[in-house]
Amino acid sequence: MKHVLRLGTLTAVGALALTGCGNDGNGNGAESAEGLEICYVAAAESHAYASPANAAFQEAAEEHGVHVTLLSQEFDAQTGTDQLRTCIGRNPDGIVLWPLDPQAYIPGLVEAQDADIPVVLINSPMDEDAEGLYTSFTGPDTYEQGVMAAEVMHEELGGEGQIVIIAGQAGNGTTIGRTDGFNNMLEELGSEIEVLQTVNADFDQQRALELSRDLISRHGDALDGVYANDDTMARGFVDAWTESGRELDDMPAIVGINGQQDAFAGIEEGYYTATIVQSPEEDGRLALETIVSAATGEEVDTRIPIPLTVVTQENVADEEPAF
Amino acid sequence: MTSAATLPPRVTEEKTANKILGWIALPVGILALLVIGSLLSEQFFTTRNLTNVLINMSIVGIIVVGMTFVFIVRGLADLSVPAMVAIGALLTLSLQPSLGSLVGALVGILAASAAGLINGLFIGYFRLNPVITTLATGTIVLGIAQAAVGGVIVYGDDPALQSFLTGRIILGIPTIVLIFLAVAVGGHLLLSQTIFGRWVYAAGSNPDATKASAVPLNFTKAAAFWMTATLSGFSGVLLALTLQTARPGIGTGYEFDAITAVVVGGVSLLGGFGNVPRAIGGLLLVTLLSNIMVLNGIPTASQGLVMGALIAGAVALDVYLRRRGGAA
Amino acid sequence: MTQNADATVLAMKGITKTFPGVKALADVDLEVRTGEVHAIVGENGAGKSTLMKILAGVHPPDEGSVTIEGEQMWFNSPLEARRQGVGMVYQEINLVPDLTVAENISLGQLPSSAGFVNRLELHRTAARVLKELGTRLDPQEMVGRLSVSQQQLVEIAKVYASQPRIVVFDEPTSSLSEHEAKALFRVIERMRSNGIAIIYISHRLREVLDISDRVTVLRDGRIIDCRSTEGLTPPEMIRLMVGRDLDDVFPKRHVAIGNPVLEVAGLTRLGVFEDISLTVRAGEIVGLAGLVGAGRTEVARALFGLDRYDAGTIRLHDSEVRIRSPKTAVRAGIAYIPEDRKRDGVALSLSVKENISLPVLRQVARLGWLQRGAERRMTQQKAEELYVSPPAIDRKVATFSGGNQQKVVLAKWLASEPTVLILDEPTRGVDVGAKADIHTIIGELAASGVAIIMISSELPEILAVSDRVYVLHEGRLTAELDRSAADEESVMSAATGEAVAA
Amino acid sequence: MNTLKRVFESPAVLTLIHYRVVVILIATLFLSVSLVPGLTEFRTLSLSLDRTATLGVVAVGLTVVLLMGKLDLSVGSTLALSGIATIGLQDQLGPFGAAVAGIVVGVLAGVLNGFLVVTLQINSLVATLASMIFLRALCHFLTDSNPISGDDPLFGLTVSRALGGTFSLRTYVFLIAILLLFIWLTYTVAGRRLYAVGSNEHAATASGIRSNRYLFGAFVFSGFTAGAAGVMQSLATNTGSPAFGEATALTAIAAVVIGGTRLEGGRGSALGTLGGVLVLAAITTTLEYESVPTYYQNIVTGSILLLLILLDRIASNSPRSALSLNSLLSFGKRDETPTEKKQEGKVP
Repeated sequence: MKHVLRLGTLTAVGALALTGCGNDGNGNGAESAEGLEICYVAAAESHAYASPANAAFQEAAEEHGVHVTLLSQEFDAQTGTDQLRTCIGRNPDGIVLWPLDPQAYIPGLVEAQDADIPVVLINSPMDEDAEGLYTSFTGPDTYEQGVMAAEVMHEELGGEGQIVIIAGQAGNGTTIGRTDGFNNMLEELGSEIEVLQTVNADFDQQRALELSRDLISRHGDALDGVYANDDTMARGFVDAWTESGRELDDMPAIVGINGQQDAFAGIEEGYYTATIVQSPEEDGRLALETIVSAATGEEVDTRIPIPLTVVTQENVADEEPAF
Repeated sequence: MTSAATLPPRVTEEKTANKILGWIALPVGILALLVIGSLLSEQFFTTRNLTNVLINMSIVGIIVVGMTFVFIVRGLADLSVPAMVAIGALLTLSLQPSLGSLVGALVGILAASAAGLINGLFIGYFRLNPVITTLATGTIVLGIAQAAVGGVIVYGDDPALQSFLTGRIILGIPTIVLIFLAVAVGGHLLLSQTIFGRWVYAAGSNPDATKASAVPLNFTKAAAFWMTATLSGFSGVLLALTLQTARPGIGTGYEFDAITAVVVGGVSLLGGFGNVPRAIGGLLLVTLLSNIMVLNGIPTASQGLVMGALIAGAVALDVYLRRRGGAA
Repeated sequence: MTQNADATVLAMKGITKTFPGVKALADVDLEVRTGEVHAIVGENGAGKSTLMKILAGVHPPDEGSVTIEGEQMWFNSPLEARRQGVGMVYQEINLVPDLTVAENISLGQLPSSAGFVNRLELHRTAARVLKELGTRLDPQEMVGRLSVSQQQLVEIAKVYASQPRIVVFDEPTSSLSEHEAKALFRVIERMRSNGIAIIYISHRLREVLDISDRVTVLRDGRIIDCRSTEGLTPPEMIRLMVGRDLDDVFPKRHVAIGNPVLEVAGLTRLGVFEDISLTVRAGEIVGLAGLVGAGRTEVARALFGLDRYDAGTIRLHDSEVRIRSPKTAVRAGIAYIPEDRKRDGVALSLSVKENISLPVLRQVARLGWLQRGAERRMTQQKAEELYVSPPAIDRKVATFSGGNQQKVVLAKWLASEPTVLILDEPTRGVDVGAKADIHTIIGELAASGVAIIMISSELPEILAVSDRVYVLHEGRLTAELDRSAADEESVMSAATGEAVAA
Repeated sequence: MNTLKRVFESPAVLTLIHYRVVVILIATLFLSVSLVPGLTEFRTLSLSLDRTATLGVVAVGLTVVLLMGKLDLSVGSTLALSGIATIGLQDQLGPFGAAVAGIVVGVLAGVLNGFLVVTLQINSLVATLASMIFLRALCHFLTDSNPISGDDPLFGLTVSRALGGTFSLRTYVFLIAILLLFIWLTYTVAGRRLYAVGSNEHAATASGIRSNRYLFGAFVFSGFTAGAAGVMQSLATNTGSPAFGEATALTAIAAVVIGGTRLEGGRGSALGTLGGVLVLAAITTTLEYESVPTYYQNIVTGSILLLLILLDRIASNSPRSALSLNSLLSFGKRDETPTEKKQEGKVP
């Protein structure tokens, strides 16, 4: 059984160029990159994942001698669409965009194209409509993460059982990607797993804790598995489970995303089934390097994924937590 | 400057029926929810689930106690709650490695408390509009908190304290619920049994008469805001200790949750009326409702349809009764 | 205006109005002619305000008719009354501070075309009105920026702009200085010469004599006399206004008077009152008389620390105290029953108990903790002592009548066991029964050795209750009269500035 | 304390305080221009304005509500809801019909608020909190929490693209809205009456103005502008998202208050709101260009807000308090918190 999926390729972006490791810009981009102006529309500044990704981005930029203007959307796509235009207005050599919505940035991307500014999407994908409007999409794909989570869950439960989904903020791009990917993959696998209920806990541990108490009351021991859009919320469920007087050993299968430290600890102890690691540092660095390549006129692939690793008990000792 | 036309209509008798309605609406609502909940879901009327309701209430409940004082003193509302929760939580965990959990917690509460003094000074003594003042101080305080921790998640490392807080120490009731109940009882006693509590009512009911009665009006108002900030900070500390993680957005929405509870409890935004049990009753009603909706699989994001209608309905009933000279 | 000078503009006939428990007006007739200034005088409670409120459409009369230029009028609202030519200028200013003078003047009917304010017309109207009134206000100025007297002129201009046939001035000068009042008279003169009938209500008799053509005297809701002002003297007018024996209504107890408790010397608040010196002894009731706006309330507020004072000393029991706030006043043993009960007196949404104990919570508390039983006993006792009826201390004050609310205010302050008690209009708006109760209480307090200052606009009340009377006129003491020397005429002449204390 | 008092009573300081909004605006603009190279370039300026256009249009409506001494917290939810209507109804109504429908949704939201505040006499803070929660939930309910998108992503570009090298359409909408608001408030009868009601409802009613209608109208207008902003936002992004506008209400209130509108009603102006929006725009642009983290922006914005309301308070107590209701209320008597005085005139 293949628990470790080194993902370079997968379904949703099949139409695009599928392979490549995206590091080609590293060597020869460095000289001509000196002095480039890059505008980076980040998801947020105060966030467990975004902060280290941003930091890595900035660090890589310094190494290349690239100047970065960082705008933070604070998880508000509405702000982000405006910030994208601001970026275009500054006429930089390249733009890196962290989309929080699959659609909303398209008109901005059109303008960027008109202005001949290369755009690299970091971390989250956009709709098919946006294809051709950006130069490249680097980073993990939230949809892919959902897909991988579904595969792990499917295997862990032997293809049948009852689960709940603890999703992030309703309407948020990451939530949508990770949830849809999961649900669609279950269907594709012909899985008998039944999703009893989906709740939105806004990526908030306390919210997840409160909702999990109610979920445990409602479904209790009928639960075979829990899929949380991130490890923080999965942690909320774990706390609610022990709080209810139940044993860690009886814990339903838990699959989270992000590869947080405490998820790793849980996997080591055996009550946490799996998490999907994506490295924020790698995410940020890769996006910067890709945009540098694109801005210096090199050819870049339209899809440059960063590796996603499913961490289970088998490989937990070999992997590093993302944060 | 008072002229006849601006005076409220003189109320000469209390209508018993309305008065009774005003008092029983909340308990009846809670009772009705208990019945409905039991009918809709088997798991609802279990000790376990009802205990969960209590646990879920606890964190916001501590803030609700403070917000009740703000409402009764006619201070409108405190919108700086999320910021106070955040600094309480962030400081606790970021100081934990160097100073230990308890000292960290103390510093967290003190910091929120200090920020609350600023609220109190501006609103009580300078008489600035509370809504815009707390909006501004909240923005500033949260900004400083974010800048201080560089804007990331802070992890804690004190599972012992965590399990102590969430563990069921006495009669199967978790410590955190006991803490909340202690705060609620303390707040109730402060409001109903002490001189200060009486000042709060008087200041909200008629500030001029209160001032003319040699009551320190400015202090009373300032103290209500200081209390709310301190309790919010305390709530943030508990939140951080039970979750063992904290991030700047940790308190988002708590201000509106607290306002909702207080309003549904029938505490008047116009001041001078209400009490802590009522506000807690409002919180219980809201929490039960949310619990029932989750147990019955109603999508989380759509629950606001019911909540919004509940708030409007509760206040409309309150205003109606008040105009009839009932429960006021 | 086409009427000849003597035409009757307003005729009120057989007006009767009863409020619960009080017959405010009984069969009152009033006739006002074009181009005259018709004064209405009378004591407080004589029925002037009620009569004017009927004219202004605030209250409907029980009986009687109002005709304007021969046309029968039915007013259901102030707005309607104004549309039909009755303009009112009240003592209180009710303007929009954030709009300009011109806008305030035309607020009810802003000149417009297609929804746009016709600014030219707006300013033309304002300029014309202000000019006709002989004032020099800038129409573009924000009203909030004007002084009180200027605002009052705007208020008058606003009334004038609506082209009224009759304008009622209700105590227009009470908050104005002498100089400002003169300006006001010029305005009134202008209005009269433009053919408007003026009704003028004032306590300042000298003013009334100066400005009016005829004067109607009201007493106890009845017309006593209506005569030409010419040849009338203030003493005569005072006799007409008072003229009754009230000793039965206000029985006076005889109490042994002790040592001085409160000695005030040279108390001054700039621009409000000046050089006030008075002494109150234990068991003594001192009346503070004067017209509305003479500074009585202001002196009382300063003594209680609600307003600051700029100069002067206050001695209590032979030691000097500096009163900075109500708190220090209460600590020094001073209590003040405020004039505006609804604003400064009671908290309506709290219970009787909570109101009574408010200033003295420390007495019924231990370490900040209220002793419920003690509080209940104390307030119940006070409520009963003061005949609060019903003595249900848990009921909200809002559910009590005005008289009983006033008793609650009294109880509240007696609870602090003051040595000096200042009562500001303690019986205003109170029915007869409660009034008698309150007087009994005041008497009992004096008997127990409390030094009492009482402010009242009702002369007979002051005279009946007080052992000594100080009279204020425009912020200065004009007389100190012993009980034997004080009668209505002597007090009234001092209060109107007719006589200066010997 | 006395020296402080003397400082605040010196004519120069008083003048500065008096023109505080203008002073702050000039100061921020000056700082922006000196810190950010190329800010004065027309393109930058145009984009900067374009970014604030949506917020600005919302602020236009809020100005009127605040002028009446009320609050409207629901504008963000209204914005999202009308955006969803605009995108979601495009198939049925065509793009223009859908845009109109979006605005109608905004107006209906305003009617809901008017009903709650005027008819049911619920305090505006609580009433609009309720409708904020309700309308937001409605957005999620209608869309199943997924953003919806229109057929033609490029259709909406006209809204945000610079017209003939000048400003974008929505910038023009915002500027025209400010202009219309200015004309409305300053030159029309309705506008003057609006001030009258907001400043002294009693006096206004006594002058024959139907205050409740104006109050109701203010909420409807605020719903209308929030709806219009939602339409523009959704067209510009080709998306109707239930997550749009979450931060809009409080930011817009801050902008309006920075523009000198008093939360207690009666004072405020269209140009002030323009100023407030520009201050926020200048701060955002400057700090973003310098890559200053958002939380520092928050500290700066919050401090300016606090400073302005503090100055407003000082101005109300100073002799030069031309615009202050407070000074009027306190003549001869006590000073009183305006909040206590005015928050809810209706309910005893």
